[in-house]
Amino acid sequence: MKLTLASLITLVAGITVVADYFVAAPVINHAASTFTQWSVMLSAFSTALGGVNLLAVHKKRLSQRSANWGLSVILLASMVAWLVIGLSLGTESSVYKFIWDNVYSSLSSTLFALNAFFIASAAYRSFRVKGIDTLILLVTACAVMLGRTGLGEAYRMPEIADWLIRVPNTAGMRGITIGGALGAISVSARVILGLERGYAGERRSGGSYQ
Amino acid sequence: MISKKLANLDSRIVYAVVFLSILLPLWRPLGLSISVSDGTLKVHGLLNALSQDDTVIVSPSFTPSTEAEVYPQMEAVLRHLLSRNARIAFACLNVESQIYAEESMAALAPEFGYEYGVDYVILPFTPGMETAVAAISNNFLGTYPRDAYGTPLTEIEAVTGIRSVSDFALIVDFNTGNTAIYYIQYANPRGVRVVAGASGVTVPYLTPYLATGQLSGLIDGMRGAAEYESAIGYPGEALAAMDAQSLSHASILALIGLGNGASFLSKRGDARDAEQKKQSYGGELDE
Amino acid sequence: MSRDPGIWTAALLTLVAWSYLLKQNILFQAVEHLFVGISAAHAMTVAFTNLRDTCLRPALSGEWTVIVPILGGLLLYTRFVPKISHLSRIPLAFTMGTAAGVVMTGSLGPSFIQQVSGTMVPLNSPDNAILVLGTVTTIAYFLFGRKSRSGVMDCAAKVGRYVMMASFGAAYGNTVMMRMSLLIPRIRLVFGDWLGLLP
Amino acid sequence: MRQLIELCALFSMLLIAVIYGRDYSRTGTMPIRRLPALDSVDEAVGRTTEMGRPIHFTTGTGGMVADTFAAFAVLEYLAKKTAQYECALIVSNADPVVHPITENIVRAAYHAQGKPESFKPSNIRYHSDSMLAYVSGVWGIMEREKVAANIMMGYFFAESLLLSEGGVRTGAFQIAGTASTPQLPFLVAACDQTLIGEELFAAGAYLTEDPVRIGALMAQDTAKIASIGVILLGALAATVVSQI
Repeated sequence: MKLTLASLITLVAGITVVADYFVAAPVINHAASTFTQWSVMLSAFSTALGGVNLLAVHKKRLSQRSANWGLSVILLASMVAWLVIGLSLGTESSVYKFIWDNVYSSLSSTLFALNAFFIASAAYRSFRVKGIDTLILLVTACAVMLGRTGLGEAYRMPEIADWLIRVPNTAGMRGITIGGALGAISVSARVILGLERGYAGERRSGGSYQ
Repeated sequence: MISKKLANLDSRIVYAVVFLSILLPLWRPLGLSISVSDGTLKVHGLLNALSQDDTVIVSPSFTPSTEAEVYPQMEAVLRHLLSRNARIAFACLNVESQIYAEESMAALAPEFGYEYGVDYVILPFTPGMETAVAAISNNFLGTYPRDAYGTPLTEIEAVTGIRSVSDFALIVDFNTGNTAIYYIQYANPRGVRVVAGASGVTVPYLTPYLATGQLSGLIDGMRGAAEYESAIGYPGEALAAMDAQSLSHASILALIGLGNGASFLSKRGDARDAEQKKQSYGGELDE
Repeated sequence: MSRDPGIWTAALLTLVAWSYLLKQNILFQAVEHLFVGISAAHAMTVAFTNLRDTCLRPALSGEWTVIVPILGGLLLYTRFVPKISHLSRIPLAFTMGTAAGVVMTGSLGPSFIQQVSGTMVPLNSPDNAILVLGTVTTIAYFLFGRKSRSGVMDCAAKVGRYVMMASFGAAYGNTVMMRMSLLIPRIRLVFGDWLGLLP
Repeated sequence: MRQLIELCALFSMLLIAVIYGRDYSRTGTMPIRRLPALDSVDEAVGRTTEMGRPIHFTTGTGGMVADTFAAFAVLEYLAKKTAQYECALIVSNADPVVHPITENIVRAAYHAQGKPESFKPSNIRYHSDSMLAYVSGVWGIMEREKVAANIMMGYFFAESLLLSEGGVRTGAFQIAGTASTPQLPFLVAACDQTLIGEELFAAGAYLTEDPVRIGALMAQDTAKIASIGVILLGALAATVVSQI
């Protein structure tokens, strides 16, 4: 009983949103926009749920004195302190702002910037000519890199790089997008029709697992 | 043996090479020259053609994660706009837009004697991205009854005579997403030219519009910012960083070359490896 | 050397983050946990404010429809109560349904129809011809049936794979500059703003 | 009018899917060609079991999008395999909505294999919805728990390279899959195996051999052949028009 209720809800919610695209009836348009709004609100509830989850996991680790429990102390302390500051002083307060700018934002940008190192090490490792595939990958990547800096100016590299981005890159990405869209349509149709119900923790009827 | 070691170089050496290739030119600039691309030249040309009575929409639609690339573009373009005495209206499509508008003008306004309200105005944040751009294009005054600080727009000298979006001379959008495309779709058909400054990731999606002329100019990433700085003859942060860019790219290219050379040599000495290479996996990267 | 406590904090944290490149270490792990803690708390603060503004206030001012998402949101928390934990599936089923609906219609228009129609360009230049053939062969690469991918289609799929590799290479090369652009300000922060070594 | 055509196309896809699905149920001959990247999922499970180390799975920061739905099918398969081979499975989440769903999937899979006692809810972890906090959390797991294989399927943003290079540093065998075109180049470069675009959507059908999914995949094939035809005809027509 409880299983069918869940799949019925999925069906109704999904069909309404899809119908909104095809039909211009005010009732459906209104229902669809209400539904999407509701799911935004539900995700706000889930965000808090995620936090509760984190609290539970680390509290358990602490009480069991499992390996690295000291790290859990740091996490819990920073989380609780930050919640108290955020909820009592507000996100506009100077303490919140100082930590936000110098700790949070600073760490974010630095971690994000690690991509600069990783893009180099991944290129070093994988751009080795082993066949036609990797040869093409290597040649186009190097051509574009040359074109994007002051290095290849003399050999019209900037123009070649622009062309590579504009033509072959567009073609490849477009083909992938079209295929991906078909896959997306197909999987979401299955979700709406209740044929892809692994998410609800149910056993599907059709599947055959060995 | 050396070739084998080179072929399996520790990642940390790669990191160190990249790090130094950026640090050294920042410390001791090389002063490599760069050419100015067509897209940047077009933006520069359009701005040069502005007259004193023209009002321009500047839209800082980028986010902190790409600030490093796009903010220098905006700084250079604003410097040019201010030197042309153009009036500016900042449109804010992101939560952060207003901060960028305030920050940049705080730095530039004193130098050029610009005054808030008289020479420029910051319009309030309008959520909704695409719908926001559509609203601005369809009904400018209706969308913005007041500026970001609550003053009625009718009382602001910088936008006197502006009735609709077509009264603006130009829209300059600095973006990391689709906002320039929205301006192209909604504002451009109303007869106002759109130019964009974009992050390197977004540029491939914008170049098709440059080809069709719907986009009148395009500044591409940090290199674009450097080009603009050199075009207006005011070397700034981006131009100073170009040496680091060029050198870091060169170091990656050199590493790739080295890696290939080394693996070629070590493979040639190792017949068994060559045999393994032949076992190609049907559809996979030829490992 | 800087005297600004903000710059000191930022610079020291940057150094800790870079230390991860050398080796995973306890300092980095401590910072990692601090970071996760702060960001989780921030997300919760924002979520609380959001819920207050979009759910509670409207509910108190008589907008009864928001009772539904509020009830649904509360049902999510039944997962902590073993006996009634199955009730948490109801809001999940709803979110899944709306998300699937949005995905389906979103993929149909912009990602499928518009991309297909955007590829129907006149074959009057080499660029256009490459664009059309490149797109078509890439689509052929994604044929999964034993029957549908045979003969001509198989050849097309092989070409499509090369097109994709060219496209990946070009996109990779194009992003290097952006990634480097993000590192430059961090190096400026540590060696310039903090240590005062850069011009 | 356009909507009507789209609707008809959708229904015909549905019909084709049903026909193919029934056909497979009746004959039992697998209509899908071999996909080596997906065979490597079994390889990953085998490898981690042998080494006695855990396998790590994540769907990225994309949230509730199609790629994530497709990834759920892979997770379902993976959880059954790990339950069967008694190999630890750690799931990292960045999206608070995706988190409970992955937990349900893994729990159900362990139950289905008759091993509910082996399921550890604490192995399904939510880190943060901030991308970089999530990334640093995953790095921590990879290093501390000595993850031997890392499977990343779903929708990724800039975390793709951060996560996959983190995996390279710990020597994990890595399989990725996404339809996020901007991130594909990095995953192809950094991972051992990558499911490109629609291959991720084929994963469910291929791994589980579920007739519904196989039927749907064959319907996608039909739609692709049709789009190839339409594009070529359209381009030819446009050429003719432009010449007049």
